[in-house]
Amino acid sequence: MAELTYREAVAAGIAQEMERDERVVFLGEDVAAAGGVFKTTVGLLEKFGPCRVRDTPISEQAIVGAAMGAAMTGLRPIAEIMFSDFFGVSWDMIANEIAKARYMCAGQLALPLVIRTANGSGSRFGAQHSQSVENWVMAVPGLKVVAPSNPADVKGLLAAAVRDPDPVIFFEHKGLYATKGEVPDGEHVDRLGTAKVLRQGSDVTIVALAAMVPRALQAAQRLEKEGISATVVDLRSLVPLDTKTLLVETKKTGRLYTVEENPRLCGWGAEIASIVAEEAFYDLDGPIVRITTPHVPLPAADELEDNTVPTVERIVETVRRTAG
Amino acid sequence: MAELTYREAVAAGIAQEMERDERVVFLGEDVAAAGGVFKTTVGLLEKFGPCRVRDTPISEQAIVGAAMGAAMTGLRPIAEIMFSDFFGVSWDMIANEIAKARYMCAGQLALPLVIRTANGSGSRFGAQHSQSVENWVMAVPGLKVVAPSNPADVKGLLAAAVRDPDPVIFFEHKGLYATKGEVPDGEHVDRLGTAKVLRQGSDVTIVALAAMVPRALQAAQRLEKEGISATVVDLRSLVPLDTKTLLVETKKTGRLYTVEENPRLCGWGAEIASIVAEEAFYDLDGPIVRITTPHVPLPAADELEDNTVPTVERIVETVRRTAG
Amino acid sequence: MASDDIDRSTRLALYRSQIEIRLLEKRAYELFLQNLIKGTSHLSLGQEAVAAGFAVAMRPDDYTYCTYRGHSHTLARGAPMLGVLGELMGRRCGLMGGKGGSMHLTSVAHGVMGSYAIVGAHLPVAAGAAWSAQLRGSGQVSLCFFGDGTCNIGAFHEALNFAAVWKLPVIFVCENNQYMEYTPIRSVTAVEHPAADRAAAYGLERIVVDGNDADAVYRKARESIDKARGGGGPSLIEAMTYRTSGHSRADPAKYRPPGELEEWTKRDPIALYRARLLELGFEESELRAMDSAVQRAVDEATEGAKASPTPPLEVIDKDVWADGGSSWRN
Amino acid sequence: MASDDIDRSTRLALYRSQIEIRLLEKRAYELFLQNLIKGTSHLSLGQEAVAAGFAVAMRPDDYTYCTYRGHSHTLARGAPMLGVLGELMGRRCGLMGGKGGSMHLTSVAHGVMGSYAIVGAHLPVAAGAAWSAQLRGSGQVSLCFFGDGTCNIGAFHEALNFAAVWKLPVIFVCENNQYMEYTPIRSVTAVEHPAADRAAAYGLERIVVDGNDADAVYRKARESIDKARGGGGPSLIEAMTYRTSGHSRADPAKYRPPGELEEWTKRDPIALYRARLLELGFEESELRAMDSAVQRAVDEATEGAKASPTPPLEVIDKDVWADGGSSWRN
Ligand SMILES: Cc1ncc(C[n+]2csc(CCOP(=O)(O)OP(=O)(O)O)c2C)c(N)n1
Ligand SMILES: Cc1ncc(C[n+]2csc(CCOP(=O)(O)OP(=O)(O)O)c2C)c(N)n1
Ligand SMILES: [Mg+2]
Ligand SMILES: [Mg+2]
Repeated sequence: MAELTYREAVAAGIAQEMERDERVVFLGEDVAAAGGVFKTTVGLLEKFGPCRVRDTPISEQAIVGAAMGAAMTGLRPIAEIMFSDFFGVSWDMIANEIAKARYMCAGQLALPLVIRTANGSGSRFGAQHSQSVENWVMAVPGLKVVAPSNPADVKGLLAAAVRDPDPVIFFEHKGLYATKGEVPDGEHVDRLGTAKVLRQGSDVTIVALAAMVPRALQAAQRLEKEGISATVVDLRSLVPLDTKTLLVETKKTGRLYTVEENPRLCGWGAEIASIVAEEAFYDLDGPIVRITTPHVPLPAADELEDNTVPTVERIVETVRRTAG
Repeated sequence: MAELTYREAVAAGIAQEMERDERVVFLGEDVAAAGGVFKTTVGLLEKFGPCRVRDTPISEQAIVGAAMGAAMTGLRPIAEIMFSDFFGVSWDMIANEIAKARYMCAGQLALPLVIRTANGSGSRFGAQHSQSVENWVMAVPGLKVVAPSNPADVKGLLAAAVRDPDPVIFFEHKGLYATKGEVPDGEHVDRLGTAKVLRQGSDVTIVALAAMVPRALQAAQRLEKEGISATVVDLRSLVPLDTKTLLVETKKTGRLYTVEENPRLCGWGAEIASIVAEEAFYDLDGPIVRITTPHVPLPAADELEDNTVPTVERIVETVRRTAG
Repeated sequence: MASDDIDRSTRLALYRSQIEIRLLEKRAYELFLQNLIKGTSHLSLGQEAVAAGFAVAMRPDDYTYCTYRGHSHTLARGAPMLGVLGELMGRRCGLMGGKGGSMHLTSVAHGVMGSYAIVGAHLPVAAGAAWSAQLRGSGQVSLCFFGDGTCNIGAFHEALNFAAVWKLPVIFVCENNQYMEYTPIRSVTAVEHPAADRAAAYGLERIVVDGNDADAVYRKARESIDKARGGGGPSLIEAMTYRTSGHSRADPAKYRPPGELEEWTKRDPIALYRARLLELGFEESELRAMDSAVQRAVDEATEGAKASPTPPLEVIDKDVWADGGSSWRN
Repeated sequence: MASDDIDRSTRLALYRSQIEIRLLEKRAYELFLQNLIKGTSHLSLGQEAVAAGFAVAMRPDDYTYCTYRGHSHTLARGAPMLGVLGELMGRRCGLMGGKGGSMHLTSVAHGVMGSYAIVGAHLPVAAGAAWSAQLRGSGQVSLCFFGDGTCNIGAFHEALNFAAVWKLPVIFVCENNQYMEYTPIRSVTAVEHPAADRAAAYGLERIVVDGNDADAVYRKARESIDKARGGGGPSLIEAMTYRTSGHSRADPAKYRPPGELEEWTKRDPIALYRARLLELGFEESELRAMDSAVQRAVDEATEGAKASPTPPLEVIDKDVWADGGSSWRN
């Protein structure tokens, strides 16, 4: 096992798949010569050449649209949208075109493509470069949604996304790029749609995603000391959703908490809470509590940003106050 | 009281506000000379002239962006986006610009504007012209969201939206345009953020929006005959959300059903179910059940479309099966 | 260019394609009136020469990307009439089994890679298909059809620049039928020719062609397709034409200035082409036989579609994913 | 044009504005290195003449719309240095109290209607403000600044056509600094001048101006502003310039070909302008006094911002709505 940063795992995952399958191509803004503004794609141009690794104009509709056209004609494109906020300018392509094409034509077209993007807060970039929009995508039928929390998952799930025959939106978390972790040597391919139980507890179940995963784990450690034993589930994938693991783990403790970075209303936590409120109602010992970013745009200044997104303190405090 | 169609109520509401306040202006595609593709704005050009009622190019970013620029400089624009599906091509303007501007500048800018749009299914237009995207908008902090179910509410809530100092997204339902109803004579202004209890029952509470409201009412009538007494709440507004009415009405019956047209995952029903699962947990007598369009794009053919969106039958059958 | 540069069989193909479109679109209109086609439908009556001229010039493996006004292009590539009418009528025999409807005709087997109902969306997609052809070295060309109104939306701009910079084998064809829905295009566009007057903005040649003359269209199609196939990059072509029906089913087209329809009807592409063929020595009887054969095919397709059952409800949950299903959970 | 068409006080204003931007941007850079400015920040070092030239030509009630690279434009309109630096440092004294950050500087009191961080988004918004001015008959003009890379995004196209058709009093100013982030603009654009070579696509005049010459910029600004104010409609102006720092904080700008930076540094707008002023008979001492005064102002603003507390956490829930709050429920 090698230790890689989350950032390096991105390039490693792309490289693994480009080596394996020459239909895999990669395009985006400043991704080739510059290696990406987050340095996630350093070395790919050198390795795979300018035909397969390409810099584009600032034209997100063209980038995503080109990926769609290429996917339906035999390639397996990976498109980078630099910040997930820019899904705004390519939303028609993502939500109306890519998501619906196969369904509308009754399966005549296949769209094996991946859209990678940097999601989430923590960089003091302000409201237009810090959003968590995984719930935007989850709300659109026809898109698979992945959001890894660690380098091994980045590589393995990215490989799985590239091999998947359907469009996959791959959320990398800006706040995790610098984090490190062991990544299996050699070919590493994970499975979409599988959550991971990172910690088994007996009192409450905490479900988290991406950058909220390490916070949930830290919160669980602190709660442990206070005598509250928490299961922590890393969702990893929103579509397909591993409802089996969710339901099983919730039933075991009887109490569910979701920790999400997207703003409160209609977040993925609401979806999960609703599934549980319908399908595991009689196994619940108390209210389902969502710990979310409040329903506000994100502020820029350090203290403001840090205190808007769920913190370890807020998770601990919320569970402590309500798990009684 | 005059009887108007839902369609006529739109023009009536706009005309009322344009007469009252000369800062109110209106722009969109084919809205002026042609009176709108749904004939919702017939007569406005004649009444208010080509400076205040304007046809635009097919440029949704420019339409919404122009409304934003006009709103922050002293006008009160109403922009029409012909189909809500086209929020896809103007999503950056809606979700990233309009929704966030006031917050980012700490209140220096005001954006009193309305974006009207035709939402929903029932016209056999296929997946790109039939979506219900009210949950897309609800998920974005900074936008108010209204979706009336009858002509009186159309006029009254549209007037309230125009007078509101914040951006309001106003969803008209395509499938309701031809329906008729009494509309109060003279100036009619309603209040945003207020749900209406249309029917009081004792066994279950059914919450619906827009075209799902008449279906919920019909379902309630049928259920009545089977001995199940249902409260029906017309939400009318998603943001602000009348959680008071929701919680009160749910607590009275102990059972909550939501009926929504947007696709299943992260719909507004999930938000409401989650609020109730957290805040009224101990008042619930059974699972919260969401009746939704399944998580698929909409098919075009008559029978397919009709059987994808929640039907009266499906509501009745679901409540019957689960309310026991 | 001389009029004998196009061979006899090509001319017949051009004629036949136009007639097929005309008769099928007329039938579609009748079926609306009988309420056998629901929803909306956007006919290409009056614009047949554009679809025919390009399709006849294409190689079978070239790609077509079109809009909601795409029955013509779908037919012109050889998709079966039964599949087209069946889709319009929402029947099981439809090209997409009723799931897509009239605005989304797709027939991948015939190179019709989709009809796109959001204005402008398919331009980048067509560029992407061209990129794929370029990378795969397949020699395929991607053809993208859209209207005058489409030239004012952002995706147009992005796709044109993108295609030009990457020298992609894609041809953007603007069918300028003078209107964006009900609004005259000149009232919402800063230049006279919404496409051609912008070619220079992408380093491309300014091309305007008579869209009611199938030969003229065919020649430009050949030229631009050859260029694209040879690595010469994209073209942007503006074909001047007119739709003689309303924008869509619901439109009585009252916005037309008096006399405009009549002027254009004089330049009906099929009447013009028929006259030219007769001038060039084709037999009236041969053309008449072709007309009848096509009419019979349309009638047959109509009967076939009418006889076809409505789609089974199970398809609602099918084909969201490549595994054939729509499950989002385990 | 003769160089004495610009009066003495205007010339001093142009000089002062450039110096203010230069010294404040340099200070911002130092504050990054001290980690007193977090996140990102996009400096206008080398591009000062564009902001100065336009701002000095504007009426106080005209509107400025700019991008994340907007410190320069915000300052040039007269926004206080303390507010700008405070915002960059995330302090309570910031123009937006730390809520917006460096990419979103806004000072409505000075006509700065926002800095927009999504490329292209503000072009339609600026057009909308111009529409409002037109309707209100206020005579205001809307000025919109953006980069070369922005000319390839859809919103550019939509805004330009829209403004041209409606003859809006808006001026679109492309600051062509040769790069979109790290990628040379010519490698991703189909024409040499991403803005000017597209003016004709919107029926507008082709205008390229030396963006490192404040007088040249000022003259074009006057001309286009007068035209817009007089009802003559929009302009699209491409100002050729160069940023001598990286794209943003994180960028060492290694992508520059050797010698390029040096060439452009020779054409430093402030050095050029200073030399011109001396040539025209301004006193070295007068300029030096101005330099010092500005430096003192920057130092004071720095101290003031450092002394300012961080924002109170309560503002997180403020100002989503006009009522000052963020409640989405009753
Ligand atoms: C983004 C978007 N905006 C608006 C529409 C509604 N609409 C459908 S067709 C049409 C007019 C298109 O005009 P044009 O491009 O000239 O094509 P034509 O219909 O004349 O063939 C409009 C506005 C749409 N489908 N998509
Ligand atoms: C829609 C969108 N795409 C990409 C970006 C990321 N981005 C920020 S600045 C920039 C380059 C802009 O180049 P240009 O317009 O020339 O302006 P400059 O930074 O040179 O002033 C890019 C790609 C963005 N902010 N918005
Ligand atoms: Mg047209
Ligand atoms: Mg630049």
